[in-house]
Amino acid sequence: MTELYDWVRLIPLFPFLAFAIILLFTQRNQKLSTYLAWVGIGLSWLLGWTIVFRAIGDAHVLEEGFRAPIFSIPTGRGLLQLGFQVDALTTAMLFMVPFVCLMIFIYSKGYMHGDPRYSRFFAYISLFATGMLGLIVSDNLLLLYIFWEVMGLCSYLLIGFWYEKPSAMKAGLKAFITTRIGDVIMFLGMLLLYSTTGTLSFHEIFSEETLHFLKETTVWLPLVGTVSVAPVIAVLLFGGAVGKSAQFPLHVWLPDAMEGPTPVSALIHAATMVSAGVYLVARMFPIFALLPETASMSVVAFIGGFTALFAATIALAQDDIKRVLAYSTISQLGYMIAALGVGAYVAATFHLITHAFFKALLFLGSGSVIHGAGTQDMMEMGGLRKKMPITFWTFAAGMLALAGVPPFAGFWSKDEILAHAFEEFMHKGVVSWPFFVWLVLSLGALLTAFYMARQVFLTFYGETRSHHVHAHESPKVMTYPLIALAVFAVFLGFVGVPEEFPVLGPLFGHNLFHHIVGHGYPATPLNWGVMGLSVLLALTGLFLGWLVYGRNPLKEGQPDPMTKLGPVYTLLRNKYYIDEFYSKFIVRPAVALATLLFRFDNSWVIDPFVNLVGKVGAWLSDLGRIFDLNIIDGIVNGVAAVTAWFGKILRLTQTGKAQNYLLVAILTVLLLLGLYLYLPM
Amino acid sequence: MSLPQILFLVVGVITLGAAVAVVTSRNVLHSAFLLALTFFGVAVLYVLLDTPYLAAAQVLVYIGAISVLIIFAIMLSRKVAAPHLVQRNSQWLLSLIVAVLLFGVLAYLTLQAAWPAAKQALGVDAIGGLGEAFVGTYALPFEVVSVVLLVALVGAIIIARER
Amino acid sequence: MNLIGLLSPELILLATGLLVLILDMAFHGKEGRREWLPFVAIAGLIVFLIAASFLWGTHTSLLSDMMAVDSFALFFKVVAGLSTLLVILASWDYFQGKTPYEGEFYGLLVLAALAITLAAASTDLIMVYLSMEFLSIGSYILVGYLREDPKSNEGAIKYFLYGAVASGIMLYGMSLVYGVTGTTNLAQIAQVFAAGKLTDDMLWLMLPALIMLLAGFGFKIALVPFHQWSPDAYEGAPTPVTAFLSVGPKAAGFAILMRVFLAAFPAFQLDWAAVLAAISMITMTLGNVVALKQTNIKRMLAYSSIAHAGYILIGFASVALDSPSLFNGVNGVLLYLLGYLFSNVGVFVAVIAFENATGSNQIPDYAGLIKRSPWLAGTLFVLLLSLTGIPATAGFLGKFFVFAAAINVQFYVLALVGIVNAAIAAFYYLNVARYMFFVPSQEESHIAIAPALAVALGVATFATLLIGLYPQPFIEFANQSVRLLGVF
Amino acid sequence: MVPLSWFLILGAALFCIGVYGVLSRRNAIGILMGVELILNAVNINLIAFWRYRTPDQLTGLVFAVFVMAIAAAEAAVGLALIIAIYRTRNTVIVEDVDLLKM
Repeated sequence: MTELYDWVRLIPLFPFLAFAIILLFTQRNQKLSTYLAWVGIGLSWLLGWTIVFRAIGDAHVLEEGFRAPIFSIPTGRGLLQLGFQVDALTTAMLFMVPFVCLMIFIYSKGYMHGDPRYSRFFAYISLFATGMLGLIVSDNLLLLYIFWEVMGLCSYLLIGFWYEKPSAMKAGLKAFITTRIGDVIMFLGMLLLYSTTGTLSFHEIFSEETLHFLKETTVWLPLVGTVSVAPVIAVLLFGGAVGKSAQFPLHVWLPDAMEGPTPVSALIHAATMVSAGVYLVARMFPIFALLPETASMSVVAFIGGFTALFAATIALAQDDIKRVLAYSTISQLGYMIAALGVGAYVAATFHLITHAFFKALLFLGSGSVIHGAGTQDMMEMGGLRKKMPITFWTFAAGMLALAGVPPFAGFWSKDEILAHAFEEFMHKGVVSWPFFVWLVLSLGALLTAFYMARQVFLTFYGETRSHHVHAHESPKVMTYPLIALAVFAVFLGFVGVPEEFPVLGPLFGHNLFHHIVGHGYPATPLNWGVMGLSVLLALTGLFLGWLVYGRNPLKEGQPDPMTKLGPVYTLLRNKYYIDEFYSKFIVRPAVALATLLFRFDNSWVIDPFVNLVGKVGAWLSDLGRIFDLNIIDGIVNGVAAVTAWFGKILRLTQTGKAQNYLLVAILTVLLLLGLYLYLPM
Repeated sequence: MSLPQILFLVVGVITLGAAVAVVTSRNVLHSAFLLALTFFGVAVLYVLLDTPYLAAAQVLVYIGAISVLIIFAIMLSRKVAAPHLVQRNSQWLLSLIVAVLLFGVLAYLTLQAAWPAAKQALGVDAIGGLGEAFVGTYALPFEVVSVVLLVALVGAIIIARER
Repeated sequence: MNLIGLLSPELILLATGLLVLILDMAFHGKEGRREWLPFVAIAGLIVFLIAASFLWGTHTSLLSDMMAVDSFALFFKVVAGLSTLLVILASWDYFQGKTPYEGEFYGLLVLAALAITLAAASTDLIMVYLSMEFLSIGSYILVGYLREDPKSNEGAIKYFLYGAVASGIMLYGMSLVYGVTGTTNLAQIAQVFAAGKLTDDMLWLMLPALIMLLAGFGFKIALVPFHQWSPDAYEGAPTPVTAFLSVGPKAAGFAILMRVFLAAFPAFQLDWAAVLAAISMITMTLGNVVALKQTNIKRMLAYSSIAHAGYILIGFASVALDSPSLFNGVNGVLLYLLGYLFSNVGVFVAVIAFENATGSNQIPDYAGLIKRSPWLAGTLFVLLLSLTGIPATAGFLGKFFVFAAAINVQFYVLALVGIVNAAIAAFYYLNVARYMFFVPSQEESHIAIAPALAVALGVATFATLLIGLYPQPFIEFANQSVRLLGVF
Repeated sequence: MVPLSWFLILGAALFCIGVYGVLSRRNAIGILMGVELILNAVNINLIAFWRYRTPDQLTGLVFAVFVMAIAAAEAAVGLALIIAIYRTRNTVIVEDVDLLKM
């Protein structure tokens, strides 16, 4: 029954309809708006999961994919088919995205209660969901890019949702513009791909002939020379992923994005926007892996690995509960990117899915804490365990999953990445990217466990450190989604248990996840040593966290023990001064350059020059007269003339003269003519 | 040197001299009269090029219409066009350099080409042919020009009519 | 089809223009405004568009090869008709009380549209020159229409002086072309080069001639460095005229540039493409960077329209009509122009509506517009997004096609500069959006929009979204319109 | 017999004198005179080319006539604009007409 897959076209449509109806008709009626948004995403979820569970048992769809065309653009070489599709990767994403979105939508009802622009919020997040859902079901890069940009626009609207706060507005713009830098590079990659292969649809790009053609084709680049085209395309496309998935050096927008309402943070940081970058790399993985020895894979491995460690260290020294999670997201995305960089396609996808569930849980949990405690500063919290038990238990589940404690979901996916990197490193030796990735990610696992323990102990243990925090448990509409997500955070990992694992392996269908997305990729063998080490690292991290923050909970007014690190703490707390660096070395020079060019065109560099020449001429002719007059007079006149001349030069902002314009035009013609006469000689 | 060459040189020198005076004279009204002289010189050149008809048109259009219009305009704005005012702006020196260089480039470009030195016999009846061309081959441009003149007329009235 | 049939669109425009002028004169001095005059112009334009549609697919040349009837010319007939229609709607209330010659304005505007259609169809240098002058003279008058407003005067005189000199330079170049090839017909010029009988010393004169032609065409399109008149003229002109200038003459300039260079000088493509690519990069960079600093929205749009000319030029600098690719450059130019027409005129209509209500053109005065007029703010936002080049709008489609054309001929640097510029442009367009949505204003009064303006705004926004969301027929249209007489 | 190049040099000289006038005159009417010189230079070129290169066709001649007609139209509009400026500003000095800038 292929007809079921045809319905995939409707998946992005439901939330879009909800968006349109809310925006146009039900702005006034908050209740109706909520239900409309719920129904929209709910229908997408139901349809999505129906398709997912059918596809899991359908080897043909998993291997070949099913395409549902929408419309086509005639081109010189044939048709540019645009449409939606269901294949292995889409199936995996379709399992995660609509469900997490639905949970966030439900939760938002409680969190956004009483906001003056309540309905508009639901309209925006519906559009956001449209973008993400459309992105994962697109069967070509062009459509993917369009949905990608729709999400970019929504992120601008949502992060800046509380636009009364200047910081929120700024963060919205920052997110939009930073990710746009990545988008520009990605767009170039798309165009290069199209001009090389003449197609943008995935199944045509990944066909045997096209891949072979890409492998053989070279391209000439200025400065670099003639190189193989595939890595160039891959690196350019990766630029988009760096922006959207907040990888170094374009990571700066994501921590600021917490200025938006917390459900937005959960959407952006967990289920949608940041996953889109990783998804893009995973989707285009055949092109990255086409020539594994070239720069494209090492760039990916390096950026991912570096970001993973770099962001984890920053997370150690943050006091804002959401900011810690933001940096942890950047770090975890680094894990996925690094995994793709060493070829661990299945492991990266697996981590993408599990991470989405428990990171959404953590963000919504932190939202619940903020909702209850009325502050985002962990230094003011403490002792919330008793007052908010559901939030605490679900948050703890998320924390254990993120820290990589067995048998929680994060453990299995993270372990698979480490095992794969270790395997590759065994093949390629110590001087190789897999070794770097394995080392850095293992270290990152230790740090992750530590900062998560720090967060939990600071927030939920000890006594409240601020007298104005009067916490209470959040309403059911918020806690139920937490519980639902917590279930996944605990159990989802079992779908990816290595086949050889005693008892659990056979019990959960011999690595079901690999069966779904791993067509054509060998499964990573179980490695007890790596697994033992990663468990050990996680537990050590948690233990250290307990030692520092749990044994003697922080009292009010007591400084954070992290401050004992001195300058290192300052450096981490200030996020390695990257924002300051950008502001000083990129933003300000750019503004200065703009001012300079602006002056050139208007305040007229040529005008002073023209006047100078004119005045020198007049002055020279005056000189003769000065000699004729008596000397004193001459000097006085001369001084006056020179002063006036300087005054005029300084006052030379006079503009708007048509003849200056004409002079430029004729000079240009003259210059071009001169150049033409000069060049052939 | 043949007679036409001598005639050309005399007329050319007068024309260019008058043109230089047009753009350098301190008195705008003098400029306007010198402009008429330049136009007349160009008309004589047209005669040298065997197109007396065009020479007549040149005299009618440029001297009879444009020069007169310009003199009218000067009269209307005579207060600011008084002879004692400096008539060149601050960028005149640079303009001079540009103009001289431009002339150098254009002269070089034209001289490097091997142009025919002698005229061929006139293959068409210039006056009669022109009349036919305007209603035949060049009917469309002719109509367009008439519409342009109409638009210019309407526009000039709208913009310049007394309140 | 006979001559009258083939010329019917032009004849209808001429008749409409003259009719409006005559009717205005005939009813002069009667009571009240002659409010029905714009309807006459609109009706004429609609008939013109219908008549033009009958020429779809016709390929022939008229009146001793003076003008072509081809899909390319037809495309620009549509552009001229649509932009003039929108501008007429936009000027409905604008001139009331500002000039006693309201009626003539519509007549002159229709005749300017005639000039654009002639310019796009000209296949002879004489016709090129005449139609360009026709358009220029019409534009000078329209810019200086508010003769008692010093700014309007000033914009017009600068425009006029610049235009007169630019056309003089162009004319000198044309005389050289004629001198070398002995003909002014574009196709015959190309034949002279193709025959290969010209000596090197003659060929040497051609590139200087092309440079001089470019000065004239560049002036019409406002390419850097022939752009400096445009911010002044745009700011000084009555705002509906600014809307017209930023679209109509620019489109005509591109039409002429493409037809002349493609039909007469394909032999020199390597040379002119390189020069155009360089000019394109300079144009978009300068336009964008200076636009960043503007506080007057008309000036900002003037500089942004310079930048857009730069983007559009990418397409023509990368022209490859014989390439099998979808992106042959020219169709990118056409698509871009079509989307730009609706988006840019739409933005100007919004600016006019705002100016009519508040008398201001300053960007900070747009603060809190979302509260004062959600319709105005919403449509303006969509149109600005289109100018930014956000997907699902017409602006994206055009940018996609021109950038892809550059990639197609491996002009990577050009594409890169273009894309970086497109990213820069987001700053100043979103800045207006920022004021409209996020900056609260002291002024809370509601802004009423006149029905004609609301219609124009709605049409422009709808078309912008339609092209962006359902591009297929428009791509088809542009692909067909690439067919230039004697070239393709 | 006068060679063609003599006419062309004369045309180029007249063109450049016109350009100088356009760039250096303060008076708008003076600039307009420069424009007229440029157009005359072009016409000399056109007629000379016609007479020496294609005397059996009328192209150059016709072109020159059209240039004259357009010159007249341009002069009319230009002078009208100058008069309008004079009315509102009481000046015809182009340099002083610079309200619009930046």
